[in-house]
Amino acid sequence: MTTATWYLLLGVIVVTIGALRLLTVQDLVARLIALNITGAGSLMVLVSLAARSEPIDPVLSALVITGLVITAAFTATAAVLIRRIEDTPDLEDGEASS
Amino acid sequence: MELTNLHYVIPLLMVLLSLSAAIMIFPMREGQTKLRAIVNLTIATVKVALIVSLFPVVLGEGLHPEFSMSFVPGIDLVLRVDELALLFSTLSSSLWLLTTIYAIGYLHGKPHQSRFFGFFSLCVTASVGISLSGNLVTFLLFYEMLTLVTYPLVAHWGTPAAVRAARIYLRYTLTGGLVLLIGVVWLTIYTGDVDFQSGGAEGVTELAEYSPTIAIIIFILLIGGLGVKSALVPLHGWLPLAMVAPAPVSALLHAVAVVKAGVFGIVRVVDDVYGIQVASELGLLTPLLVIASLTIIYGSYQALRQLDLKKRLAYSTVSQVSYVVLGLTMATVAGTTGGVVHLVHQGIMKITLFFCAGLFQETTGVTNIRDMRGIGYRMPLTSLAFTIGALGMIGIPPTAGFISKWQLGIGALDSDNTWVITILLASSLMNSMYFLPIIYRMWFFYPQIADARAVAEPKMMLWPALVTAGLVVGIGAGASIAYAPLEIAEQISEGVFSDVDSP
Amino acid sequence: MTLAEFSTGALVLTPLLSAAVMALCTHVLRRLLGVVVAVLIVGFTVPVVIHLGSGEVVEVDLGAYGAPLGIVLRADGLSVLFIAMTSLVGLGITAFAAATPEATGERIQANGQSKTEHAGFWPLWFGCWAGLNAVFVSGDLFNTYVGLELVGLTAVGLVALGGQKSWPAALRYLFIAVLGSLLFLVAVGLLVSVTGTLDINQAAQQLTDNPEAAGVATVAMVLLSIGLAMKVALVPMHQWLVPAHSGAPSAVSPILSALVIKGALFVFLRSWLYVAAPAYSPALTETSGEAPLNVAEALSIVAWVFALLGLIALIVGAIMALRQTRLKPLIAYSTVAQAGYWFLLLPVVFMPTSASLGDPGVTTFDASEVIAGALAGTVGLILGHGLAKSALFLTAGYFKELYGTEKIAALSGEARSHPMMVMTMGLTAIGLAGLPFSLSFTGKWQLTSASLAGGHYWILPVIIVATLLSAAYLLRAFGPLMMDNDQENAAHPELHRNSMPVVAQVAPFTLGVLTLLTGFMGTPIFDLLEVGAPWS
Amino acid sequence: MLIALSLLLPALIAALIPLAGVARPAVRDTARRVLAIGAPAAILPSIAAAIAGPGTELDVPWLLFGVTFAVDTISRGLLLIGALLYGAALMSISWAKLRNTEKAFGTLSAFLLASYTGNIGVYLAADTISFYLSFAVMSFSAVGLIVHYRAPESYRATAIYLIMTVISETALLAGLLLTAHIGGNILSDAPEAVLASERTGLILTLLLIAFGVKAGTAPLHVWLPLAHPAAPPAASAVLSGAMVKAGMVGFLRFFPLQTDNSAAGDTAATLEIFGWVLMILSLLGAFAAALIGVAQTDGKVVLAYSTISQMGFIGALIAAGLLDRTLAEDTVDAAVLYAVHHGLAKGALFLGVPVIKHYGRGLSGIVVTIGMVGAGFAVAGAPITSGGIGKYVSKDAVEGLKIAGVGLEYILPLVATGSIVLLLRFLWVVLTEQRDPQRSLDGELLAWLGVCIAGIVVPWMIGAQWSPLSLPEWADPQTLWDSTWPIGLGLALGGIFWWLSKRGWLPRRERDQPAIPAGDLVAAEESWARILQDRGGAALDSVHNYTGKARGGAATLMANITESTNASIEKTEDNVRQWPRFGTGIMLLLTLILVLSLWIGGTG
Repeated sequence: MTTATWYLLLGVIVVTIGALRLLTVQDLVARLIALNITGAGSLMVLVSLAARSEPIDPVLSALVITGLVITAAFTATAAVLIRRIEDTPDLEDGEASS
Repeated sequence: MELTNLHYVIPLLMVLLSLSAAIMIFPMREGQTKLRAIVNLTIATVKVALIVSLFPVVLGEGLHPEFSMSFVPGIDLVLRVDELALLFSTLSSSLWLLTTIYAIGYLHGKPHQSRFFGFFSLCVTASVGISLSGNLVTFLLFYEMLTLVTYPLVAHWGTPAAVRAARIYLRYTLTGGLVLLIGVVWLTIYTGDVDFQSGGAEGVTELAEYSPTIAIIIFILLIGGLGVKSALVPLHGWLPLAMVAPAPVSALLHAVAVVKAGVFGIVRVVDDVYGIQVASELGLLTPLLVIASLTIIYGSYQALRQLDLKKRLAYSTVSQVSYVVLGLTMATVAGTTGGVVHLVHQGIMKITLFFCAGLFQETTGVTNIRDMRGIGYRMPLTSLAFTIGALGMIGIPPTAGFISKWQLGIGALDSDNTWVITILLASSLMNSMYFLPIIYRMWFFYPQIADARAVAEPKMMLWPALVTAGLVVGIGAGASIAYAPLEIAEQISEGVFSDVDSP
Repeated sequence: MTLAEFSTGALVLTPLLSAAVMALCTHVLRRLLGVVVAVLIVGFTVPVVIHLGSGEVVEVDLGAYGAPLGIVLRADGLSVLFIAMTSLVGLGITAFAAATPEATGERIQANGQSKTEHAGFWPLWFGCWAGLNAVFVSGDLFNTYVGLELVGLTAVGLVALGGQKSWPAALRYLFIAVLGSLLFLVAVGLLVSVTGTLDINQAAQQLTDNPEAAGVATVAMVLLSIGLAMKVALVPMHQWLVPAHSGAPSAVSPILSALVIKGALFVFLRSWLYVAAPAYSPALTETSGEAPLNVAEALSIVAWVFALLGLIALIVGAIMALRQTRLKPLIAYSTVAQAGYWFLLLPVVFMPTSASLGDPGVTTFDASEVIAGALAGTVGLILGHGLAKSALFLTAGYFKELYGTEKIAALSGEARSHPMMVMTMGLTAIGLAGLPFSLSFTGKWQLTSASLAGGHYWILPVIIVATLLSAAYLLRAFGPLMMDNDQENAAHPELHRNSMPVVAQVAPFTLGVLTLLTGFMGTPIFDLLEVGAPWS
Repeated sequence: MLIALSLLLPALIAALIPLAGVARPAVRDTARRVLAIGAPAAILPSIAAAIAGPGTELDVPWLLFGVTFAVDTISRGLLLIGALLYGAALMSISWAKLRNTEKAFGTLSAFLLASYTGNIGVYLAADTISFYLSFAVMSFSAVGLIVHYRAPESYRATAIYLIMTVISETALLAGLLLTAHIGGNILSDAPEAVLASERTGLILTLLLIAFGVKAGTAPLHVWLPLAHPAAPPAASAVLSGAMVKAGMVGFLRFFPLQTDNSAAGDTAATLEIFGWVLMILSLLGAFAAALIGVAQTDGKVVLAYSTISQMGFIGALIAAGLLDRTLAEDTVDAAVLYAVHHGLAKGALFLGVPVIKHYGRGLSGIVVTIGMVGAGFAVAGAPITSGGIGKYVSKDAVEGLKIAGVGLEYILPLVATGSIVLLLRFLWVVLTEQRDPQRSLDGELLAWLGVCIAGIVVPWMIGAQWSPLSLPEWADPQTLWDSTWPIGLGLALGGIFWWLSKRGWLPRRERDQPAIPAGDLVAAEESWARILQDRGGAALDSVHNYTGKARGGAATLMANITESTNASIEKTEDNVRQWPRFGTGIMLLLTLILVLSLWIGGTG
């Protein structure tokens, strides 16, 4: 068990927990946070995968950086949407209405 | 005579011409009646001329002009004019010309004419495509196309009954079409293009040897699929309902388009895909013969029970169309001839009857048989045409119906299934039972209603009926003239049996 | 740089740049620019298609770093078909949107009045288009990921254009899309860690040469498949689709249904057929004899699971569609159903074995032809769906813009007043149900025959049931339009606006006609797919 | 050429009469009048053809399956009398005053002409197809003759006639198919083919039904006594004089009477049985018809029964030929000759019915009475008359055949006895009827006179010139006695009846109510048919009800199942639309797939 493998395992656990929370929670903000956690976990998986090889895989590192950018983008979008939804009273979790 | 380039193009041209009519007609405004009529009639006439121009080439020289293009890798779309295609496409294009004239008269002053004639032309396109198809895939495509383009025609009046009938029609025919599709796909895997060839397509014989079970299943799928349109009992349920369609549509449905397409397909499958020999070796013909017989009797019986003229005619179609299948499945030269020639004869006779039914309904509002007393005094020419058509259906010489019945009878006797002749006789007896009283009532009773004066029979509708009635007698009486349907049918059936020892 | 190579790059960059420019333009200019760029993109598609037609893949090495580090754009047969479809559909949608700006979305103004035209539409749409093209031409998994994200984010934005009611749907879509992307990202990471490359072709080669990678590759395939299936809305991951697609503005729904899900689907197919299949499908590895059997089995299990989900999708989607009373949800459920078709090929690809294949005298197929046929069939279905679905959504949108409603009952008798639109609906119904002469029919034909040749007889009832069900729900939408109510008694909907521009009719109609015309393209599509395919 | 003209000319006129309807009313009426008056001329080509004799042929290879018509020994005489009878009938109606019921001027002429075309076609046909064609044309045209007056009894008669005709046509088609199938397409080969067939019995039975209906063979005769009184007298004349002979021609053409090969084994037995059946039916018809006929109160019904009786006589001749095929050659000729005579004499009687009515007084009355009595005696076969010749040659032909120990030649003359009784009854009925005011000389009278004269001349001519049979020497007392005693017996019986009824010892009946209804069996058959229809209809209705209900039930069941399935799917959909449930589902799926693939991948 190298450190990288430990980190890999940890990443997998974080992803799992995040995804579980993401998929089961009703509150929108909580869901967004769960999504972020999942994202962080998966990036962690990637980093640890990159760290397993010597030298560190530049390709995977590039992936992680891109992933970070994208995470920021979707977090912003989601935050805007959540804000709007919660500003509109009758839309408060209008999830069930199709 | 050699095939020129023109000959190769003619099959494609036949299809494209009808399609172009549709494309031209759809955008027309309702008021452009004349223009629509001109486009319709010109193209219909040109088509008849084109197909007639092929008579000497195909029948005289035995050449088969064909056009082909790739559909998916390994599978081509083929349009080919062989004898059977020639026979059927001549029938469809000439009856179409007449029906178009009739429809112009029929729809005069009614709404949605552009839509009607547009789909009408698409229907022709599909029908021509069906008749000229050179292989099973091409046939299937046009066959399905026919299903779809007929839907708006059946639903044309837009009444709840019409829309319902159209929906049921689609339900039946789409299911049938899918079953057919499956059969075709499956067969194609084994043999590539299933090219129509007299006496059986290449590869099918090998398949029948390799796995008779698969060959039988595929045959059942094919016939089961085609049986829906050809209204084999118990797949006929849609046909009597579809008579809510406008009269020209009913005429077409019963005479050359939908029902005929199904039967034509059965002819193709039995004659040109499996070949009569292979089919009979697989033991497939006798069950089909039994089904056809049942259909004949059941259709006649139901026809007897109907009091609505169009319904009676519809059930009569169920019965009559199965004569074709009956003829094929007897596996004799005379029987096949009878079946194939009945394909044409039934079309002409039935279209006459439906033309007349439409005339009666349009001019006097009569739809029930009980109200037809003395209608011969009021609409003598229509009644005359109807009488000729009905006598043809019964099979009284010198009408075309007699020729079919005689051939089928001889075919039945030639085959091992002599009991079939009782079916034929029972059917013609029942035919008499449901047609003779109409004729009798028509001519030999005085009209019941007070205002029994003669009514004006609309000329555009009357003439087509008279022409087809004339054809019923003409084709029957002149059955032995060169290029008459009987001769062509004989040529076809000899081709089918050419490499088989006639039983 | 040849014209084809230039065009390949331009296919991505043009919409991207124009999206940026559009964000700065005025309304009228945006529309004008949109149409111009759409035409340009179609123009760029042509040389690429022509180049592919000659049998060679277009490869553009941006910055000349070379794989695995550089950005490689590679357009093979699969790419170019999706590009072509996107270009055609995109042009149609652009034309519709330019002609009816109201269809682009709803925005609440400062005074509380809602204004039915949204500035966001144009940049988002072209950004989305750029993302799609990027996914299609990307030669490596990294760009694919970026493209997918671009598509996903813009699509969320597009859904949100629908106004208040569509925000929850947009948000839900966002969660699903991002989760799917993350799963995909992790899968890519796994693949890279065992193959050391992002390049798709190289990765496939690495997996073939390197049997030890199989275990990780399997996990990667599972993650990736689930992630992408979420974006494609395969049952049971379809819950986001219906509200998103039916709630979106009239011009957006066709984008989502016809194009956006195709991006994820493309990646799905790319991964299974171009990465996994060459390495693990017994049919393709048989000759080299190095097939890691257990991996093949594991993957075939996954394949079966997805095919089964596809089957369920076909039925559930169709039944739900049957029970809708409004056009747009019906069409959205139809997408759910149709998505089922696209997964049926997996077992065929991974297990094309049957007795008949061993008998060359009787059958006309061999294993690689089965795979090629199944893919060609599926692609035919996908492209046919794209054309037909966009036309159908545009038609529904047309009615919605005109009457303010798309309730089926309210549209009864439309065959009289809008024959062209009803005709379009008829054409698309043919296309969606997969009846001749539509492209979907050709696809269905090839899929069925390939499956049968591969010994997969279960496809027969599936095809029959699916086709009948789709015909049933389409007819349910279509039938009432044929009703001919009396002029006086007609419960005719009140006009929402006085008239619609002609283009708004012509655009969907053209797409509808294309649905049929492309039905004759079976052979060219098959031939194009062979270009750059690992089995050819 | 002559044959073509014989067939086409009447057909053409028959077609032109209705077609004139498309013209303007004035033109139409004139055209119809001219055509109807000119119609009798249509028979001339046939007479020429008959005189030209055997060798006159018409071959039309393009018609139907190719048809041939020819004049031969059988058809020659019949053609002649057919032509004469139809000519007379056409003449008598076309000059008749238009009555109210005959508004459709020319209709009757047209139907007569059409029927004529078919009728001589049947005589002349030389192959099965042309035979069937002609037979059908004749049979169906005759409907127009019978229904002519549109009175309730004519509708009833027509209905019965139509039913019988359809049965006949169907049986004929079956019989002809069977015959043609084994090579009997040309009529001269047909008897051989029938004999060679494996189904001789079936073919013969079918043909017996087919022709028996036309020829009035018991028990298929039922339409005759209904049709004759219903139809106009001119039509009855041709029905009885010419059309029933078409049935006889059918017998002669198809039954294996003159074949080169004799039957052997089973076929011979079949043939013998069939011969006896025909013999018994014929004799039954011959005698029973006389008995029933006497009980009738309408002159034309009496005549109809007389026709049945006479056709029974001919049937017996044919049966004799079948039973003893050495006699066949002579019986055929005798049958033809007898038919020739009977046709004319019966025609004269029928045509005479209105003549008596219209001219039965004064000077013309005497002529008419003489003519009618003469024709009556001719039918009965009194010496010197044409009937005498017919009876004589027939008796001659069957000599040697015994039925139950009695020679057929002794039985047949008794038919004459029956005939004379019938004819006495007829004369009594018509002569006592009310007579209309006298009319001037017109077509009706001329036509009748023509037929009377022809009745005297033509059988002689045919017998002497065209028939190979030897004619009777009336000077020979034996011959004279042979043909006189049956007549005398009949007269005596008639006298006894008259005397009995005069004394009131016979039950008196109302004029319109014959003891046995006209059409005898048909009344019973009609009531059976009605019962069958009612019962059967009820049974069928219940079957349809049941199947309809079953179908409806199945449909409802299916609909319910579909609905509940769909509803439950929809419910599930609504359920999993909640985010947590949706998410859980996806998680489960992901886990499932991962575990499954890893497990299999790991263990495999």
